[in-house]
Amino acid sequence: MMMNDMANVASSTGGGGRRIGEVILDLKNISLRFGGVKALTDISFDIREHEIRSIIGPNGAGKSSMLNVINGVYHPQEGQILFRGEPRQKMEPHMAAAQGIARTFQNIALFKGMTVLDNIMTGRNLKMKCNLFHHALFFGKAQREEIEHRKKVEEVIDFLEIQSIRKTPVGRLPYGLQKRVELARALAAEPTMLLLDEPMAGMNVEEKQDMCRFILDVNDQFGTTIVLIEHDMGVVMDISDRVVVLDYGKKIGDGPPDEVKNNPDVIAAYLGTSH
Amino acid sequence: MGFFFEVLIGGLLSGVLYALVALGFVLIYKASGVFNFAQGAMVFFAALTFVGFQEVLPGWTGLEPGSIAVFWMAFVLALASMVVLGILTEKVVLRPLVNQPHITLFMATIGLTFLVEGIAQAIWGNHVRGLDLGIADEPIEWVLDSADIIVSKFDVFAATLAGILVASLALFFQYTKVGRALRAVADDHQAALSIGIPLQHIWAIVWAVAGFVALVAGLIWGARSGVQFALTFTALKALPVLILGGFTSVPGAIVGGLIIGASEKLAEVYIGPFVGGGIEGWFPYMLALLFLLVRPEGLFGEKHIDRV
Amino acid sequence: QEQFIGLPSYRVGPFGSNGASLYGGWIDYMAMVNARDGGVNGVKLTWEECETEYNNARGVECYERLKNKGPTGNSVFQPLSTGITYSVLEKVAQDKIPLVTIGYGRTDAADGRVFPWVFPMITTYWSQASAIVNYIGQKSGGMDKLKGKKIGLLYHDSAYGKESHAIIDKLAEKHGFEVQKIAVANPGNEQQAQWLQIRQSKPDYVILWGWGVMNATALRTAAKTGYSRDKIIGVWWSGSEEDTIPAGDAAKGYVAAGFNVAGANYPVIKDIQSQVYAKNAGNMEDKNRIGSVLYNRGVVHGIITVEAIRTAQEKYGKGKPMTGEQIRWGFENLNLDSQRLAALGATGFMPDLKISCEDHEGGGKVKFQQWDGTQWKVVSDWVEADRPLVRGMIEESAAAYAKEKGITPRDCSKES
Amino acid sequence: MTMTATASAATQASPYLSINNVEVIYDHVILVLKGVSLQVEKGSIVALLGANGAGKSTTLKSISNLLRAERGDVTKGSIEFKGNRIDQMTPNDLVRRGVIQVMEGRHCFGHLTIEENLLTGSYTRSISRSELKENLDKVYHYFPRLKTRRTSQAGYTSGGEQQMCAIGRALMAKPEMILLDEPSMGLAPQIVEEIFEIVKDLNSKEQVSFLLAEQNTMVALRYADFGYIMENGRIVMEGAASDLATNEDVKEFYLGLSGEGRKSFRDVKHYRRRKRWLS
Amino acid sequence: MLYREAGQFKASYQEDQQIFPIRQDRIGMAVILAFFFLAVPMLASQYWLQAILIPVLIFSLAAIGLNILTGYAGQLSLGSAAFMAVGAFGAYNFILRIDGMPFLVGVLLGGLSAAAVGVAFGLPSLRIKGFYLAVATLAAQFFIVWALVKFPWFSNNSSSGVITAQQIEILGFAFNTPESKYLLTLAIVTVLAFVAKNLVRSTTGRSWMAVRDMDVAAEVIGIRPMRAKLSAFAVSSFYCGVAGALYAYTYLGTVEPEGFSLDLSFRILFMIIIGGVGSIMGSFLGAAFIVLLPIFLNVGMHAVFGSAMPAGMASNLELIIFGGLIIFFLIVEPHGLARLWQLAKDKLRLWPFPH
Ligand SMILES: Nc1ncnc2c1ncn2[C@@H]1O[C@H](COP(=O)(O)OP(=O)(O)OP(=O)(O)O)[C@@H](O)[C@H]1O
Ligand SMILES: Nc1ncnc2c1ncn2[C@@H]1O[C@H](COP(=O)(O)OP(=O)(O)OP(=O)(O)O)[C@@H](O)[C@H]1O
Ligand SMILES: [Mg+2]
Ligand SMILES: [Mg+2]
Repeated sequence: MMMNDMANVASSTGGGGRRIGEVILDLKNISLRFGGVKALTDISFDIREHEIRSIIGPNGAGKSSMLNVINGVYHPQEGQILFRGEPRQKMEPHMAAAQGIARTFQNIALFKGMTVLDNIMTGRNLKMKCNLFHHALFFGKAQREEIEHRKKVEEVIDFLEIQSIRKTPVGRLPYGLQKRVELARALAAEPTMLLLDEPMAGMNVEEKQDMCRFILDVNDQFGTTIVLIEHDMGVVMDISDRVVVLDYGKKIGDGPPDEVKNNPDVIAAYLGTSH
Repeated sequence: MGFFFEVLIGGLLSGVLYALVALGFVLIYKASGVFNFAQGAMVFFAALTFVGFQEVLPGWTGLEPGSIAVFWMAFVLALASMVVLGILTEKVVLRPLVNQPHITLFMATIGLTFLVEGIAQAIWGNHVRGLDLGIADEPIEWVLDSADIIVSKFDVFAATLAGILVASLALFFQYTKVGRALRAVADDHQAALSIGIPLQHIWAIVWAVAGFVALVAGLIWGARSGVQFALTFTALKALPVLILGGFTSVPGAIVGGLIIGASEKLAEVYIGPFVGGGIEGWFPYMLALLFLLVRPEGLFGEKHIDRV
Repeated sequence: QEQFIGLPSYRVGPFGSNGASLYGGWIDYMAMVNARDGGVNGVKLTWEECETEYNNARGVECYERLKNKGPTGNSVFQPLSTGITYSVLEKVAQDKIPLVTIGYGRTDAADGRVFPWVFPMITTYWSQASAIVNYIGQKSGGMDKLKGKKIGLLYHDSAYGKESHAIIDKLAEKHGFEVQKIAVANPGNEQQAQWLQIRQSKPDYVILWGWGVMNATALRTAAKTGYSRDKIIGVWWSGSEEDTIPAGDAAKGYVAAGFNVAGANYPVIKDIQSQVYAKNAGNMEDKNRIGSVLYNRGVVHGIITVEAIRTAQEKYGKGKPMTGEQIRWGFENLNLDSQRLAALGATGFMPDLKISCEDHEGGGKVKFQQWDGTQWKVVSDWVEADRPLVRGMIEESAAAYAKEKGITPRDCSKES
Repeated sequence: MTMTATASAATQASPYLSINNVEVIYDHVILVLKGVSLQVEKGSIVALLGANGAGKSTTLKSISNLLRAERGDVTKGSIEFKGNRIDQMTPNDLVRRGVIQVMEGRHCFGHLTIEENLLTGSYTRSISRSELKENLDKVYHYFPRLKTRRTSQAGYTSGGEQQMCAIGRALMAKPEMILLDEPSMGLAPQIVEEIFEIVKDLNSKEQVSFLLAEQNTMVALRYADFGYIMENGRIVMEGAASDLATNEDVKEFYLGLSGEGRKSFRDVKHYRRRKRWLS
Repeated sequence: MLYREAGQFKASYQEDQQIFPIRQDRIGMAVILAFFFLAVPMLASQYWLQAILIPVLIFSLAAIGLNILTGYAGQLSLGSAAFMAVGAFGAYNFILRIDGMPFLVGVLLGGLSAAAVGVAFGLPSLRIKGFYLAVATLAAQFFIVWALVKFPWFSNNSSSGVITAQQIEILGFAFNTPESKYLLTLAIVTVLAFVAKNLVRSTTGRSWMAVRDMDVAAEVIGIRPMRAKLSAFAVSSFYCGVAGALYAYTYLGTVEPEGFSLDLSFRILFMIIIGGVGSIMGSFLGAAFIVLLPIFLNVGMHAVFGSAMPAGMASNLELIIFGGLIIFFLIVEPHGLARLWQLAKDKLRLWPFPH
């Protein structure tokens, strides 16, 4: 199985001049249970640097749980995770953040009481060095730091074209823009790996097109590795390098889009015949 | 050893009385997600209304003061007042605040506290009254004789009453349509509205039931320590019970009450002397805090669902 | 001609029911003086209430609001709350308004040399504790019989309750009895644990140093655990109808100290009835409570206030409104001997009282009353405190305060 | 997919649901709907399309009267259902009259089990136990996935399961008119198809009318009879679903089709033509 | 369009990050400060200074403290008064026991003691949430007051547990007039209010708010919930502590542990909810509202009814109106006075056009 994957990757490299690199995250035999519910059963797959890796599967298959395992929100009962070859121990979400893993959420998890700008600034939290006492005065060091990071954040804002809503409280924004702000927050952390949980749900085609372009650009320009969960097969098949298919917590397919699309198990469990 | 049991049993019985007050909180929390700060004031209001009617009824009707008839008439009138209070609360306070953050509703119930206290005292005056339920607060003799342990008749009566209330409310919440709707409302006001649950009725019902529970608690506590403003403080005894048992659990109120009651009394007797006593004020809270560290939603409370 | 008296009062909240009687009695007395005598030598008494809710911050606001009212400013400040007393303790000296605290407040302020503006009159907590012990001694057949006895002290676990500790310890040492101190956490509506302890250790007497709902609960629980009520001696904040009525039958036989007695059969109360209530005036909404312990205590407050004004007028000019400073002199030279009390219609109603520059307490006598199920019955004569002992402690404590604050005590021999 | 025939047959003289010139303001200051009018004929499926923030959800909420709970107000215009004004009715009245909304973003009762969630859906109906059971079975028949999770607390189920639960819960009220807000959001493609099949089923078999706000234009137009397109709080275009589906702008902006057919998401350019209706 | 930003462009991020980015606000703030620092001490009577302004300022400070914890970091607390007590008794003991301890340092140390105690009682917040935490903070409220009564050392062995604040002296200047005490309080409160404003608009404040709004998401982003919550507890308790010290030193002069009762904690909570949860400005508005309303009611009641109404009735009516007004305000604007102010500004911005 592993050998097979490698071969596929090699063949799909190319498009847009991106170089798909080494495996940075290797998941081995992951199992996750909640009481009696088996969310994930013995799942193994890997993620390579710079690739766009999609996870698809029917509702309740365990996709979101998979992301939660990757960034340490859930702790699998069994299995091993290697990050850049190092086995992970005792993972907490903020450690994942420190390793450069950022993410967006299926049910938008923005900070509702804050403005767009503040939300995105929180993304830079890990990169800020000043402490409470600097902040209390807000002169000198703290202000310089704030401005420096503000510049970075403005870049992200420009990139995602959300200049006009900078100072709006996020709670009042329409759904699609909230998703975009969430992406901005994740990008502000300059992640090496970006986990996106249904970033395009509830968007129309036009907006999906925009979102795809952002994802591709991020991947292209910064070489960010992307893990994507999405139900729109058009999107998934068009932009992913490799796709993992889950069903009822089990892996039923893994490979480049074309291969997955034609996998009979996948068709039966997920795609249905109409596609 | 006899002394130990005496303290233990006394504590358990007191605990049930705390549970009686806690129950009112649970009801309203379960049905609207609101922490009803006014519960203590409602206990006071109920008891005061009851004795108030007891005082004026003989004059109105010519019945013998202290007769059974007066008792029950006063009870019915007080209950009616509590129902009216519940309905008004829904109309005036809650309805305009649907779907607001819980802290806002919490604050509104604080406003309600002042309102209820003010109204109660404006109507009935603020002097202290006695209240006699006709059940003597004295030891059950055969227990005293055989084991030399004091078990008060009154406390046993109160505990039985509390037990019946708790059992019936627990069944109501778990198995009836309205009970289910109540729990739904607590989770999401707006979604409840969207499927046609009439929040207004539901809340009016719950507040009325909470009013009834407050009346029972008010009578029991009023009989123990007089009908006076201090009845509002019974809430302070109920709060640790509440968090220990879980805000959302009716049986939790009883279990929490038993644990708090027994341990606070034992602590006062066995630990108190070493630190100068008077630890009953904070000990239950500390104890509850320790429990919460292990189970943050209380023993029987609903888990806080926190998913991404 | 008017003399203004500011009344910081509390009529709502946990002590609201106490407040209603106290202020009722006080105001009724002043109204009676206005009606009967046309004021103090023709100077009408006027007053204004200010609701404090028994809350320190609001008490201070009331103090400030009231202090400049009336032609000569506020005559006297009597907050009826130890907390508020402490909060205005230093302000009164600056504003020159006497601070009168009858039966509560700062005990060592009885040393008038250090606290010229503060008057903890009639009796302080320390005198009271000592008088109670003396009463127990009397009942036991002499102070020497106290040796080896065990006295329980059930106290409200607060600054107020702890005031009793120092003096009781001293007395225990002196008379050789044993003290068992038992704390009751605020508000005290649960005392199962405490009374079971008492049931186990079986003290000969229990001093009930309680407050509010704690008192009724104590009596109730005592009854439940079989402790005889006539062995419980309450302090004066535990000895009113407000404490016994809610306890029902459990209160029967309970004894409490008081610096005034209950009952409406005194000429002064009758005057109030005929001069005020007969004319459909009067402050009490519930007329049944006229003559209750707290109502009568309010009348005592009224008497003392009015008599101080009268005394001041004697020195500074009859028929003129007095300033705070002049009234302070009035308080300091107040002498309510039995003759004067008789003239006031208050014989046996309150103890005689003589204030001086050094001694702002002026007597320290209390009477004991017993609850018979419906009313308080006097069961003792005026009982004195152990004056030398108490006075010694007061002076010691006041001296420490003076040292801490850098105050030089007045030399009383130079006062006129 | 020509449902138009049946739909027009059901058309009556006075519209079934009609919204006339409605204006909505949130928080007394934020003007969101600026005079929206639309009609739903009895027995039809009407799609409400539009970009994010166009005001689709707000429109639906103004019908079901859930606005007030969000401090929003209908300040102008009228809403009628079967010829009666309904703008002052409580949501409870509306559900009893057969109008129910499935809110966007799931809104399940997290602490109740899936089955309890469904049961609360029938709150407004007084029916026998067996009828209730029958109803429940029907919902389980539509959503077998729910049956397997029936005893789980809804808060712990996956996004898609919650979506199914919310729709199933509304069905339990036996509505005549369902306001569906983004039913397809977060659902796997197969389930989306299934849900729309259910919609069609209910529509043809039980004469339930639908007003659905939807982003998945492709599917929505396939199942709907009529469509409205909203932008910025106004209706900018309306027409039979089949007509809309062939409109050039709709094709480009809502279906992702251009002259040469479907374009890969990888190749979409940044700069596009302006929409004609904005000119 | 009195209040409009049009025409005010910000050329740099620095300008955009000013506390008051809009010119009208800056001018307004300058006028307000000038008024309170210069005009008020000259114009206000002693009554206003001592009985109204000083307590309003002190409670504003406490409310800012609680607002940081509850409004910004989302941790509901009912123990603010206890932290004030720690501040008061802390400052008292530092000044009493260390010779030559400067007043301001004493107050600072009092605040820091409160912060330390606050952190200790904040530890459970890592696991306990919402109303559970609120009730659990009552443990702090009761325990601290109990301990202050129980251990006489805290009150320098005073028989009644009461402490009398020492004379305030800074650099040889004695603050004993109402004016000087007012100015001292005002200065401290102003400085701390600006510090609070700085904190809440910086990374620290953002991490508080992030934890408040969604702590799982915050953690995924790399914010340590523990650090954020505990720092909020520390800063909040520090503010309450300083407020407590001022309460003892510039306001009452003499305080007892029981003065810092649960009642006071609630009062502070009312302030932030009425004023606006998550707003520094709201803390001031709320404090003013809660301190002034009962006084106005009391005064008003006397003015309107005089002695026509029985005194007990008047007091009860005050209570009823107070409760009624709280409910009324919440219904009109659940987000408090600060939000009302914000909405007014929004309207002014558009005025005279309705939308
Ligand atoms: N409670 C509210 N308070 C203030 N503004 C609101 C509120 N709810 C919605 N809005 C605003 O109203 C506008 C329309 O929102 P609405 O939710 O109706 O859009 P929508 O068309 O359903 O979008 P989406 O496809 O994202 O669901 C948006 O700009 C939104 O910001
Ligand atoms: N914290 C949890 N506690 C209990 N069960 C959980 C928890 N998280 C997930 N599950 C269960 O695990 C299964 C997988 O859930 P998950 O959210 O990963 O699905 P998903 O593939 O993301 O589905 P969807 O596409 O619908 O979002 C579901 O059945 C869900 O109920
Ligand atoms: Mg998911
Ligand atoms: Mg929407």
